[in-house]
Amino acid sequence: MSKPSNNLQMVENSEATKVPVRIDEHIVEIVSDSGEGAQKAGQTFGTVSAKMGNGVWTVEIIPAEIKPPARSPAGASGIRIRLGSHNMTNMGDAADLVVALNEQVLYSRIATHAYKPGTVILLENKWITDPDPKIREQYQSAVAEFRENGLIVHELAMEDECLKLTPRPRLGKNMFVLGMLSYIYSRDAEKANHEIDLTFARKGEKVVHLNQQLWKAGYEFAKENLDYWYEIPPWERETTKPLIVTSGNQALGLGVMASGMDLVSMYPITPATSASHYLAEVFHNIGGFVHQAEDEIAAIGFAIGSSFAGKTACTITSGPGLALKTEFVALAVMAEIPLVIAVVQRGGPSTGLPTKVEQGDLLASLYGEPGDAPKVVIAAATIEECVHFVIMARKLAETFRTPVILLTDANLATGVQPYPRPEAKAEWFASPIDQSPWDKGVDPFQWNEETGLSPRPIVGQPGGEYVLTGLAHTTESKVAYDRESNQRGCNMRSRKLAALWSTLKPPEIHGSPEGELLLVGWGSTLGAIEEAVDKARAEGYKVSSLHLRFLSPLEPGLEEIFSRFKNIFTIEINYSDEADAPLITPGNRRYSQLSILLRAQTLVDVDCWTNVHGQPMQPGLIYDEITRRLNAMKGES
Amino acid sequence: MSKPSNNLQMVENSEATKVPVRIDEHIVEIVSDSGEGAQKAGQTFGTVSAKMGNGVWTVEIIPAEIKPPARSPAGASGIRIRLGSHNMTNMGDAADLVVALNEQVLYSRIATHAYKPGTVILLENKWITDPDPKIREQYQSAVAEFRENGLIVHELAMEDECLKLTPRPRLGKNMFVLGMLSYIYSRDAEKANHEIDLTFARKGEKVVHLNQQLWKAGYEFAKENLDYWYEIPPWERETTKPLIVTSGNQALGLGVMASGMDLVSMYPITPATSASHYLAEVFHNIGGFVHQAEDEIAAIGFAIGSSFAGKTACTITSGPGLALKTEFVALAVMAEIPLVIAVVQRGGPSTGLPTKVEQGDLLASLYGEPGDAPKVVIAAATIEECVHFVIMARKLAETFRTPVILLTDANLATGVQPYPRPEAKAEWFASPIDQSPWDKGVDPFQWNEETGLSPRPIVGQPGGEYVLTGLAHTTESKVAYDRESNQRGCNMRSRKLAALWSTLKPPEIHGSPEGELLLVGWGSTLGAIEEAVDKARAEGYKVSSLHLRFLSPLEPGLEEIFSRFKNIFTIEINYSDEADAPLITPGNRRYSQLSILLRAQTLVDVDCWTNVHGQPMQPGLIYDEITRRLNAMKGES
Amino acid sequence: MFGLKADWSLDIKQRYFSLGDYTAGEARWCPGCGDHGVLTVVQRICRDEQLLPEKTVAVSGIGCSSRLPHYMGTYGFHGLHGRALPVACGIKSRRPDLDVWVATGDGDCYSIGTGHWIHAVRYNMDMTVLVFDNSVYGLTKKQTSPTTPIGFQSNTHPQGAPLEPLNPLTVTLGISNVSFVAQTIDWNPVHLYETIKAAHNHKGFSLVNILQRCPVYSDNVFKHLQEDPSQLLLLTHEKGIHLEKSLLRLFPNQQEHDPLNMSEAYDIADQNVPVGLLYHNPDVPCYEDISSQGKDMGIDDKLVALNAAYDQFAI
Amino acid sequence: MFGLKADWSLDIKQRYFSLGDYTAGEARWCPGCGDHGVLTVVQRICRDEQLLPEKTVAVSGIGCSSRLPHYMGTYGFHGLHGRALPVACGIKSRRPDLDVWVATGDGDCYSIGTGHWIHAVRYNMDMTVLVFDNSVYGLTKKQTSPTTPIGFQSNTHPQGAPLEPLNPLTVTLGISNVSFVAQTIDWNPVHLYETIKAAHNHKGFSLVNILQRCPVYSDNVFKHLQEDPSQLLLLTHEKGIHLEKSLLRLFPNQQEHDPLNMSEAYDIADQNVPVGLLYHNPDVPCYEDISSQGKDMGIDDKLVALNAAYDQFAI
Ligand SMILES: Cc1ncc(C[n+]2csc(CCOP(=O)(O)OP(=O)(O)O)c2C)c(N)n1
Ligand SMILES: Cc1ncc(C[n+]2csc(CCOP(=O)(O)OP(=O)(O)O)c2C)c(N)n1
Ligand code: SF4
Ligand code: SF4
Ligand SMILES: [Mg+2]
Ligand SMILES: [Mg+2]
Repeated sequence: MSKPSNNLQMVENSEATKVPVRIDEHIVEIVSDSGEGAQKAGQTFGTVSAKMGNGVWTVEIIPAEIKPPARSPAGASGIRIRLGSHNMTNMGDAADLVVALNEQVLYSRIATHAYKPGTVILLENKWITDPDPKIREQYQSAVAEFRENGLIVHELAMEDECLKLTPRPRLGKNMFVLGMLSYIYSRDAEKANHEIDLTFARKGEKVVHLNQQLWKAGYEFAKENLDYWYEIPPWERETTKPLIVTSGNQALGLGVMASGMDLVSMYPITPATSASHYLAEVFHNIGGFVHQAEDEIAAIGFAIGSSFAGKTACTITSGPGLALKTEFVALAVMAEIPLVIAVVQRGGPSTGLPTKVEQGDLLASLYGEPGDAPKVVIAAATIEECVHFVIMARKLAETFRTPVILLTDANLATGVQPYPRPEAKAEWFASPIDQSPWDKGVDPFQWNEETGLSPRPIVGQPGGEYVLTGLAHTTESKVAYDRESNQRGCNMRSRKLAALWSTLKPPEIHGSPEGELLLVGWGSTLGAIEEAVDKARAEGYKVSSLHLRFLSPLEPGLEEIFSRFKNIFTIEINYSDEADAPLITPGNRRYSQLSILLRAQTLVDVDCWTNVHGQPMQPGLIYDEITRRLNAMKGES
Repeated sequence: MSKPSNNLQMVENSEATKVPVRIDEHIVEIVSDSGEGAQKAGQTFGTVSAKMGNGVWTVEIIPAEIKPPARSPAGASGIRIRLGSHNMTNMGDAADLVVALNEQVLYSRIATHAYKPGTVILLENKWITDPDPKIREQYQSAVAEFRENGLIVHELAMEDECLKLTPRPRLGKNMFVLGMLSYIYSRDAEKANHEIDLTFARKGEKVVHLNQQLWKAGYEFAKENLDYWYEIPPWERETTKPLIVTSGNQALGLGVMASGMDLVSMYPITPATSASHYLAEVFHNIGGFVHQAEDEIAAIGFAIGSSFAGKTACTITSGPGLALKTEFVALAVMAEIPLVIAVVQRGGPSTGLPTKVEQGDLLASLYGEPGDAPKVVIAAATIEECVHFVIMARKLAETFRTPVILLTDANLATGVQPYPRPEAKAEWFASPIDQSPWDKGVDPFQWNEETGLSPRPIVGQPGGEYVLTGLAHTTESKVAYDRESNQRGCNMRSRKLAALWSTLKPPEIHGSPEGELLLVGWGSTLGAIEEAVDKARAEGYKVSSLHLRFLSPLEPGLEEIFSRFKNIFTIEINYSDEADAPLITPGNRRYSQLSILLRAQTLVDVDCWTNVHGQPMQPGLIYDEITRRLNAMKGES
Repeated sequence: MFGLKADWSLDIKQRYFSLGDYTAGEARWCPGCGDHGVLTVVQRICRDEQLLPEKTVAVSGIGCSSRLPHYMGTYGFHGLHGRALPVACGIKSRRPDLDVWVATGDGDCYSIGTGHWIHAVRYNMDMTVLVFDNSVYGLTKKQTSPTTPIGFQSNTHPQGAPLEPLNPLTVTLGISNVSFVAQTIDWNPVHLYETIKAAHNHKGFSLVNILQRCPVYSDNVFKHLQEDPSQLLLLTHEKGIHLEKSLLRLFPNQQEHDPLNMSEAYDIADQNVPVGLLYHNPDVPCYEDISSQGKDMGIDDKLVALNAAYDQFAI
Repeated sequence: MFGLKADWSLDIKQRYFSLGDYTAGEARWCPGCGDHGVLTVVQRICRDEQLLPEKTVAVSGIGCSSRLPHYMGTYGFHGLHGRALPVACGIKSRRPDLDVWVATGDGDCYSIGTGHWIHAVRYNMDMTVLVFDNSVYGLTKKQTSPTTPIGFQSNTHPQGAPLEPLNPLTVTLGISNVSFVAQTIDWNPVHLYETIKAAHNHKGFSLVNILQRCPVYSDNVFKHLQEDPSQLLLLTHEKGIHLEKSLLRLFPNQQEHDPLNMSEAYDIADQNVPVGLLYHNPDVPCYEDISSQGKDMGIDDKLVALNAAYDQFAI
């Protein structure tokens, strides 16, 4: 077996002393047809790594089609695990090492730039002897092509090895792969076998045993046949808090529970639905209820009804569902109904890219409703924030008597990461509903003229009887068509945002507070942006970044911060015209969503750098753009 | 009867010579409970005036409630007619002369600032002898209050006069009022009687005769009892084209027909519905069809289906309906389906002010859909443009293979005005659908890389078979999840706007091309803005204005134009935070809708001056704001 | 006020509510509009049943009829066109203690609200749903509604409505979990009262289609029924709507119909204009019995559950 | 290809279409998915009827089943979840010359699309509507649909679906203007073919509810029906679905049912799992006969009409 000639640290030099090569991080993938258990193996690998103290980010590779044929590029199914000696905040750039159960699935990974010259591919080799000559031919030409492109391909007889232990290797091969990876990355055998135990316990002793044997076989096989042996020391965390490992959608579900929400009302839609699936399993344990409505309109209507009746409610959806909720969101604004609307963004417009990531719903969240509909819009930037932002959103919704749109996206939704176990605090729960008599002297919309805030009567409070309406209305909630009432209501609803704004702190700058270049981001790109900025800064580039959590109202101090940088651009996963594309001029260029907000508010020439690839932002690409821009600026001056 | 002591030209001096006072224009109102025929009288007055060559603008005064009690402020029903010796482009400021059939309805007019000190009120006086002492008391205290506020009230026994001719004066009084006004404004008796004839012909000779008698009685009554006698010379038009008189919604209907549209698919909603009512009456005459769908979603879906099948289609709606159509609009963008969406704007958000005007749907039109959904958005500024912009919209929709949102509003919809009769041109009609064989070598989305344009196969064309989809797709319309396809599709759809943009001319400036102050408007405020600018310019103020018809893409040359003015602000009927309101700072101020677009695109500090009074913009208020700002600027320098 | 509870124990109510307690403002419907009569009946039932105003919620969509909540002295929700039912269901979901009334129109419920209507019947949550069926869009001034008779000249169909009207009764009867379907007429306050009262007494989703006169826009639609009661089929049965003698005299056309007989109910609804209780099954489960589970869980239990949820992900 | 027209004249078709002409790409449904069989039958009918591919449009919403248009060689419209029917109706409205097929799912049609389903039946436009009823949301991976059996464990109801399933047949039968309602099963290609063919032959809105196997997410739902055909009620009648002898042998449980008998249709649908034609009335007017009026008006006539419209407002 040929030695790898890649640009990674290699094991050669260490062999003499028989210690593994110490590396800071690696990106590993397991790719196969769906149904081969790659995801299970990867999740277990991730969990073991997290338990060993590594920073970990895992993300599933999901086939694009309902049922793609076996051995097809469209069928690539699997998982990426990024692990290292520091916090992992994103899926990173190209993979370092890949285990592939057939060669065809690799094509779609290559098409999404998941690999680079030097990426090590551990490839199942049984296809070389396949009875079907077409398959044999496919296999050979693919391997040749991969090698030509600089991938380090090791053809391995994994299936043969598994057959020694089980007649149905398709079902057990994933644990064999786990064993291989466990050797390569020096994973703790006990921890790994404990996880296998947990996974298969339900299926009985025998199954557990077989899988542990397969694990061992993989481990030994790698040890004997591969020259890759690494050690990834644990991340030296500041905190010794216990950790939990969840996806962003599970985190959303935990946030719903930790906020003491009563009800989640939803209609299934990718990629939001898995949050509801999780809640459907556990929400009743904490007294909550998941309502699956007949459509998205009914889903939000149901939540609004519940909230009107004093029970805290949330609806979870994605783009097309948000579109359908538009009319009800406007009602919630107009009638000041507290409501959390979690939007897990996917690629748009229309049905778009249902399983892929985009940050394309920002402007629709702010401006989707006809008329003026001021509301709070916040975006979680990490999986951990998916927990805490629900709690914040519920609290904001009630304090400001308003709908709150909480944006996450498919990248956060499907990413999995260890993070400090959130607390369980009674004060985070919604307070029990007030049923005491209402002071009849207080109107149902007795706005504080300064802040727009008003106390809210809850159905059941004697004396508080009022009729909520989506028409323009007086403080008494009486329909009113006169100019003063309408102007006043609009003022008050808008004023609430100013009141919230005045409680916000200016955002913290990552890097120095001044410099050549400032990157501005929001949402799930945080980790990738900061990683890129750190790398560039380490090389002496004068770049900083800023990440917004509040989009409506925008966080304060931006103009002042912007004045300290020569050049500013947003990084977003959404559409913008490239400045140098055909026909595009400054007069007609369509900017990205956040940059439109920032330009209009600050009048600073905030540029944007975006794409709609449906992929999480990669730190390497951002780094390239930073250096490109800074070098160009140097050239100019 | 006391002589008026107002600031209008008075008739006193002319009495000696027995000629009417020549005036340039007047604003007249007839106000009553609903069902008293005020609108009919006013419309006839307007038609006669238009036929006499005056510029005319009429607008109905509609009660706020379904069925308000008689003699109640909320019940004010009637009409305003502004007429003069020049083009009338808006409803103007305070009325000059009002005929009121009871005093209570005047309160709501006063509340909307429709009158000023000096406004002449010709008031039915029968209430002074009403059997109900409460009514007598109401009447007397109201008259006293009106006089205190400077209104010139003439208490007239109109009902008594009518009773001389008919036992049911409630039904005939409106023609009596028309007679009065015909005397006061020297209207052509023959023309007036001809209109009465037309109106009542269906009801038979006798009814016509009675109403003509009532007209005559009113005429004589005014002559004998009033000292108001005016002459308003005809407007010296440049053109001698024949005129038609329509509301903006009827104009919309005419535009649909003149554009050769096949289908209008709608769901009733105020204030859009009357356009459909008009079409429902006549559309079949030209081979068209109005479909009333089960809801707004189905309405646009039906139109989209029809358009997909090659038949040109339009949907007409208002705010809440637009909200419901959001998801389908995105599909039309994504799948490049030509479609005209006419939005007659009303007060929002939510149910808001259903019968009142607002320009609050601009941002929702541009940004309502999750994901990037570039589309054409245009706004008609005059009633005449309501005809022509439908024709343009249909053409744009097909040429650019895109939905086009055409914005009008309740002000245009209900305003009535004479304007040159549009032509009837075969080339304005949609061309008949192509059913010839499709060149199989041409993909269904064979985008021109430069312009984003592509030819469209129509169902029925052999060889063109393709499957339209709202998912990301290739040029072949095949579902595609890869980064390149999605990026390319987004590029191409956005590029079409740049292609359209490059065909547009910079907007014309009203006033000089440079100066102290530039007002920027869009939609129905055109007439009021230009009237105010003209007035201020006549007084030496260095103010100009600019009116945008294209909102997406924005018209070219704006930055350059803006650079020629010291101060720029938009005038819009929508919400913005006032700069000096509590808690409002430059960092959190919420700007008006057009100013957000202009600021983001040009980075020029475009301010805004807006309200959400639900009322058409009044030229006098704009004039006040112009002078206030210019005087303040003077003070500053 | 004193009242005897079912178990004969004495219930001392602290407050007695009069009609005025269920009234707010002056109803702004046209003179002669059937909505006035329905409002009065609803208020009377509230009074007769001594419903707590603060525990009573009137929910509606948009339309003339949907203005009803504004005239009630209770809590109210005047929401979006077509969306009364999801809101009402949401209110009930975690607050089964509330008495929920829904006022909706033939456009609101049977046109734009169709999907919610069908599914709300299926949820069978305990609420009293009054459909003010005036066969026309009132508020927006005379457009065709799903129940507009074919040929009727409306503003959207000046040449006459093109379709046979939808029969909301047969459709409702076809929905699984349907538990209470009745039809009544606004112009007979006695039958109106008894029907709405029966609907209110039923635990579950009670749909009452009320033939409601709109003298302004659909005056002629029910005239023949008003003038000739024999064109209506009065349903009689001991399990049906309570019928005074006067009613029996008024409606010559009668049929004894067991409201548990679904098949017969369907046929009656298909072939007649029935007045009375078409179907009633008191035993259909109510969704709020599921959706409200856990609503009173204590904070300590919740903290335990939350920690258990975290534990599931602990490493 | 040669064909004899009804009037015995010889029709010389310029093209003969084979199955391949109705096929595009490879169907990407799971192995064993019932959708494959339905697609094949639709393609066979297209071939047997020699439909012009360019005049045929397959319209769908979103769901596994809604992918069908992508596998057809005809025109297609793969639109929005729940909205196939308004689009299909819009297509037909001014193009009655087109042959419109609709593929929709139990979620697409009976949940989010409910309102359009009810009203499309009422419009009765000539189209063949196939509801792929697999009792589950397939594409989004196993959520409860309106037809999911009570107690079925889905991802949104891991403790079991809480409601009795909706019966789309009884609901559809209750809608005025209903003209064709049938039910069939994907696992009997003969009955499937005959039923869809009958639906296609009917001029009007033909709703075919297809019990469709989703081996991945609702495998157990139809197993008992597959294994024990006696649990299905085969409808027989000369006016019903054409039945081969083999079918009669396969389904021991049979009922002779005249598809014009609405009352019986309702009872059958209410109490059984019928397979066959429940209701068929060929005489219901079709909305496109109204909506397409004037579609061929000449330009000169149009100009005259437009000028007349202007004249109305001339002064
Ligand atoms: C989304 C939306 N579409 C349309 C409207 C306009 N609209 C208000 S009420 C109404 C119909 C009312 O008819 P119905 O429900 O029968 O009530 P009625 O007025 O007859 O009592 C319509 C179309 C609206 N408010 N919102
Ligand atoms: C507005 C909207 N809501 C939700 C979805 C997500 N979605 C896609 S298909 C589907 C349900 C599919 O179920 P069904 O109609 O039964 O079709 P099947 O996949 O079972 O054939 C859902 C909820 C969507 N695409 N759009
Ligand atoms: S328009 Fe008709 S339904 Fe509306 S209030 Fe008047 S009478 Fe009643
Ligand atoms: S998930 Fe079910 S319905 Fe969808 S393709 Fe697979 S088997 Fe068919
Ligand atoms: Mg109605
Ligand atoms: Mg399904």
